[in-house]
Amino acid sequence: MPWTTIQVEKLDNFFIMGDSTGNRVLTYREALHEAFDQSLARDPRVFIMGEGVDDAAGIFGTTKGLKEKYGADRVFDTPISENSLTGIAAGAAMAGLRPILIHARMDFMLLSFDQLVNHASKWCYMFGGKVTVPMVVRTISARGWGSGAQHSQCIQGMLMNVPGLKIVAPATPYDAKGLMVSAIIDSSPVLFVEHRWLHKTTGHVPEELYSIPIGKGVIRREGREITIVAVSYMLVEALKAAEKLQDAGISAEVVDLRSLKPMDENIIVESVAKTGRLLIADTGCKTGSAASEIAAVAAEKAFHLLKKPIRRVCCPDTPTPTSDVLEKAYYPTAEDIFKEAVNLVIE
Amino acid sequence: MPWTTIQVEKLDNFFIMGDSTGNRVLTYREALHEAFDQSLARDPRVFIMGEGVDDAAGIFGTTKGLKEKYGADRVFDTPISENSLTGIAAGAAMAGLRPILIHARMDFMLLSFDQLVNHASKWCYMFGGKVTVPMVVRTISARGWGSGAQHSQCIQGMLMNVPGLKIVAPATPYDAKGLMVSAIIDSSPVLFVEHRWLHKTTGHVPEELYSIPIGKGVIRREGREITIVAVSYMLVEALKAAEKLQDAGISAEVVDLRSLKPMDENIIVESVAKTGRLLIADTGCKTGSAASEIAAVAAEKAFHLLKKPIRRVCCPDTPTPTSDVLEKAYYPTAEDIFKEAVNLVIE
Amino acid sequence: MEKSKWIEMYRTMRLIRLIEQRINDEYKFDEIKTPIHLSIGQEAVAAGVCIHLRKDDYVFGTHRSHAQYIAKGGDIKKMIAELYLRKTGCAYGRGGSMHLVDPDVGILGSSAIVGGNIPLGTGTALASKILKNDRVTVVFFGDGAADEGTFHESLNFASLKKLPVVYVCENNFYAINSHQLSRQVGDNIYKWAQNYGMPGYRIDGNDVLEVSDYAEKAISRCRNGEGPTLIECLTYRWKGHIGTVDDVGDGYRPKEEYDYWVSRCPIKRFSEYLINMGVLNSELIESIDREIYSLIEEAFNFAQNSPKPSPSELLDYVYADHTG
Amino acid sequence: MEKSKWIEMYRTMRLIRLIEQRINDEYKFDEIKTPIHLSIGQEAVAAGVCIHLRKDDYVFGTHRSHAQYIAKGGDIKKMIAELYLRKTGCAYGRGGSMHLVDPDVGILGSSAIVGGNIPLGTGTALASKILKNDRVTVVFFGDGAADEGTFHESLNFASLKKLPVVYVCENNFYAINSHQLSRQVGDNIYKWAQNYGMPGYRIDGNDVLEVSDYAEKAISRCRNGEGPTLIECLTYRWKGHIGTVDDVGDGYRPKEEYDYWVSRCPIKRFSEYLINMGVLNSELIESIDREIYSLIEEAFNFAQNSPKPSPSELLDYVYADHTG
Ligand SMILES: Cc1ncc(C[n+]2csc(CCOP(=O)(O)OP(=O)(O)O)c2C)c(N)n1
Ligand SMILES: Cc1ncc(C[n+]2csc(CCOP(=O)(O)OP(=O)(O)O)c2C)c(N)n1
Ligand SMILES: [Mg+2]
Ligand SMILES: [Mg+2]
Repeated sequence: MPWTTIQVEKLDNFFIMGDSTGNRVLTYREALHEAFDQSLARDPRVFIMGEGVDDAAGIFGTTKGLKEKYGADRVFDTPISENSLTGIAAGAAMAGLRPILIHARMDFMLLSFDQLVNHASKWCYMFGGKVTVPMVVRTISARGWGSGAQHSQCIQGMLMNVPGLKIVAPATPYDAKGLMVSAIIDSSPVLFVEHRWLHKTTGHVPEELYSIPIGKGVIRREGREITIVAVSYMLVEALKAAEKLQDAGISAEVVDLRSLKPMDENIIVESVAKTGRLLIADTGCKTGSAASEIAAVAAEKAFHLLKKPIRRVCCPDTPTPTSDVLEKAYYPTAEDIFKEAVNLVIE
Repeated sequence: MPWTTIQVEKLDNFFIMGDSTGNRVLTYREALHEAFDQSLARDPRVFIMGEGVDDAAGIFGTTKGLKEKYGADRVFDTPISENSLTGIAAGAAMAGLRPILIHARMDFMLLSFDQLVNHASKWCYMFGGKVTVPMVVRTISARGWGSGAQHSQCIQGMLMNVPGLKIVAPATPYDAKGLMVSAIIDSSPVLFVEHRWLHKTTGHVPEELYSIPIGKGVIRREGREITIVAVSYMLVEALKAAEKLQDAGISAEVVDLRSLKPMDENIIVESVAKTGRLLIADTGCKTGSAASEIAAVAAEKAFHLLKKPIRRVCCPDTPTPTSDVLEKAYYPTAEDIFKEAVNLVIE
Repeated sequence: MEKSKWIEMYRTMRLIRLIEQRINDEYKFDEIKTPIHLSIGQEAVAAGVCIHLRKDDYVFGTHRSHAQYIAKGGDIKKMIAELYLRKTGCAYGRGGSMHLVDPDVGILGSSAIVGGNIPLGTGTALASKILKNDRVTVVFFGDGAADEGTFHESLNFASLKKLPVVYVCENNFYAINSHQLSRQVGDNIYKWAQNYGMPGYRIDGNDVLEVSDYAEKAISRCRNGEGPTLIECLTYRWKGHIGTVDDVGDGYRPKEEYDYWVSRCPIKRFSEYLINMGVLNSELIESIDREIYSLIEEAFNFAQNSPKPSPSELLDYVYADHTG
Repeated sequence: MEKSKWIEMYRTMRLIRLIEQRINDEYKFDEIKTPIHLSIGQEAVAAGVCIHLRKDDYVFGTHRSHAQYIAKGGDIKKMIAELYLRKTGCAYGRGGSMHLVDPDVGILGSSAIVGGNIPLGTGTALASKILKNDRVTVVFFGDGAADEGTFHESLNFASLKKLPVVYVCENNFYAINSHQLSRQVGDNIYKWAQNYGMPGYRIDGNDVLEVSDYAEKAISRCRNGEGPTLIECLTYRWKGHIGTVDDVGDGYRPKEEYDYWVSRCPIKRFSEYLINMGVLNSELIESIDREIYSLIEEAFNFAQNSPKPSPSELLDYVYADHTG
């Protein structure tokens, strides 16, 4: 089993913003490319499929050159048929392969809920573990520059309601590589949620193959007065906000869950035990968001630790407007986190 | 405009378990049939489409005889093509009609998320209200008797993350009729979530056409020590639990939201202001459920009123097992609500 | 085809028929607490196709997949136990009649979502191609599934990649109570193959020899790397869509239509043929039936006496418990 | 067709071309803050089809729908303002280039989901049938959309119900960088019509007269209640898939292919024809262009000087604000 040789990185070795041991710097995009490259090299069962994965653009550069290196049988373009593609990947996984299916926009994944939810996610349970579906669905959400209502959705909240599906949403290059590897070696379907604004983020990334446990969060910044749990790209905004809060004399702790399902409930509870306050920043629409679920968990499990109401900082419950002015009003930023945090701490 | 003559029922006239004025008793199923019948008669723009809507079974009797009465142009069977059917209904709605699209199982709706989420729900916003999509998607979820993982899902929680979509989930015959009428006359897409176990529920239902405001909940039972917010069929279990709690000396208030989106946040906050405790009972899987959203809202808006942690009583995060034994373990009942409520109240 | 295979097909059809009749008879006792969809009348399709499959080939069925499970060699005891939702069932009681599985013989699970299994079977065929083995996949589905986009998307993909998959449409003319002609323009399912650049045939699904002939060709095409085939088998179910009720007459299927198809019983036709050919006689018929009856008896005994799953298993298998 | 219509089609094509060239030129100033997909090279399709449509007929476009919007008579000022994401835009700045709308002329909104508009247009056609009016719907989509299940599901439904809808596939051979042949088995989009029991044609999409002929027939079939038609128009986009960059050579589209299609410029061909026929001359060409340029100038001025929406509008229009 090639995978037993993988070096599983311990969370303890992990520092802020992808600051792992070593000082090799990669972008998030490069980290993903490396995860694909090394996984394809390592395991003949791994293959990549999706619309445009083999073209010159190569999904924002993340799959560039892989077809040339591993052949058109293992890295290939597909028809624009998202639902069937998902089922095809699931079927290949049932037969023992480890497909990575890519949707360049999260919106397109909505076409595939039948195969993703009714089939891939339920199969292992339905058949008592006799047939497993070790597939990765990688999906990218975007923001800004007039992407509009059909090219910018962040629907990870919706997908948390799907039993049998694991969901990861790494925010740093280090996590992007490690969690992609984990997603590939996991024998359950894993949804890999990526935000395009993270692609240019840089951080320390070891060259060797490593994996990060799915379901383990990490403290990105220690603090005493308020816990900010950030999802995906909102980590960047949260860290900026925490900096600003410090200038304002407020000590914020920033928690990066990294995985949304299973979720690291302990890290939330422990942080709230310290701070007594909880703000959750998510990239999706507020109602039914990942933030809602996190809030519900906290209201159940950390209630007596909380001194103040929970706050969700999310997009409003509207489709994404195209207008730059409306986009600006639409997307929450460090400023919004800062303001809400100040309200919570100062009263 | 035929609809202006509709008598809009005041919530004040509404009593427990569909106990409206008058004493005409109908089942939930009959109430729906009447809503369809009267709506088809009243407004030539209304039509019903879906798999099997015109057959002898008539969607559990709810559409029986309507084709014969209103013609095959207005009540018709369709190919098994859920995604396109949804878009076709949406297109007809854009052209001024008022389609009712029926999915006999909620699971089948997963095939249609592209048209429901990417299109129908977003259209009004995307085009600044210039084109509206006054359609009803009626969907039924089931429970028990070995329905299994693909014929029993309750995914209303997932759908709450969709901006632009209204969601109602009536639990009484009175509400079923009134909210179906509201859904039909509403100019936004409305998801009508129905639970098969409610079909045989009976209650008082006026003969005339009336509508119930979408977004308004109702107190089904007054109480002082704990608030139980129940979604759809869980109302029945909640009312049973409240009865039992009373025998145990605990006074429970039961809130029926009736609409999930927009949600009647005030009724929750006001009830919690009285009781200080909140338990939420939902028919779906716990994570990402409607219960999660309700809990999040309460943790934001009723935090200082709460004396105890919030509790969600939902299905566990697994696909539905087929086995009767496992089903029994899977579905929460009055007993589970009772136990959790006792824990919350007694400590 | 050797004569021993004829007898094997005959036996498979009898096995399907008699098992389903027994299920039908037992259903009223309400111990099979799950929806069932019987294939009585349609036995020739599964029997004629699966005779050409190896143990390591894959099949994917639908809500109506007892016949394929049996024909592919699925474990009968585990199947009946699954219908009884016992811990000894092929899916440990968590699947039921619509969700049969037996990976040992290439049955990777059936789907109760119409059209849902077509991409899955296309996917196992993709795996065969990537792994460069010669395992063939057969996807069985109804005429109703041809309404769904997945049918088209999958056929396109399979042909584009020349995948070793045979699409077998069991056209019994109805999806629940809805006739094909009220859902599809014309009765031309097999014709889709043409545009997808694959062979497509409409054949008599009640003639097991015809089914077998076409299936053999299609399967060997797959093994030779020549790509997919679509076979539309015209057939008819004798029972109502679901459960054990009938749905003939009175707003449902026309009595004449039903009678016509019953008169074309695939088993009767084949047994008459085999008798004519001197391959079958009343003794053999009886001995086959005897063997089958005892097998069925054993399976039902096994199932009825098996334990049910325990509530403590509820949360198992949500995720696969290993990495690999 | 009367000669005045020829000139009208010519003018429409010029209008599309010149507007898009202007958009192309302005794009670098980064005031059009939204993805654009230009139809330069494909003008004949929209022009040849829409000439036969009434104001109250419906069209549905895609991410690449400037041409259809213009040809159907959509308000140009509001279109350019929409590209500039202004409050005066056809969607008040909330749609952008991919989401154009003008209900006054039957443009009910374009979708940027591939295949997404096909069911919608089938739905407006269903409405025409139920309302027993003779409004026709035309759905424009690319070759890429034929990969999606909605294409098949919708054609089946439309034919089954004999709906007044014309499906116009603008086959420009590519979906982003993916050639049709790497996504579809063969180049046979028009042939699907046959199985769906409707007329299907493959025509030269760069010959506006041919487009017009076939569209006229298809539209009058619709008006007469004879049901849908599928027309596949072979054409080619001159610009890259998105934005204003080129995508010719070097891992992208072959230079020779590009050159061939540019040599078959639909506008050049038609203008030469019209000049030969004595219907067009350099004076008329100039006066038409002058008129168009001033219209464009006016539209861009209008757009560039229009106010942007105010942040306070963010939450408007999530729901329709009335019952009916
Ligand atoms: C996506 C989906 N839509 C609807 C159903 C409900 N349904 C169950 S069986 C069936 C009919 C299927 O007909 P067909 O494919 O011809 O198979 P048959 O039952 O005739 O064997 C339908 C519509 C479903 N299971 N899945
Ligand atoms: C469902 C979906 N999948 C993928 C995409 C990404 N995408 C945008 S345009 C496009 C190509 C469309 O090609 P075609 O339909 O031929 O239209 P053209 O751009 O050539 O006009 C793709 C794949 C999308 N918008 N929607
Ligand atoms: Mg059938
Ligand atoms: Mg194209």
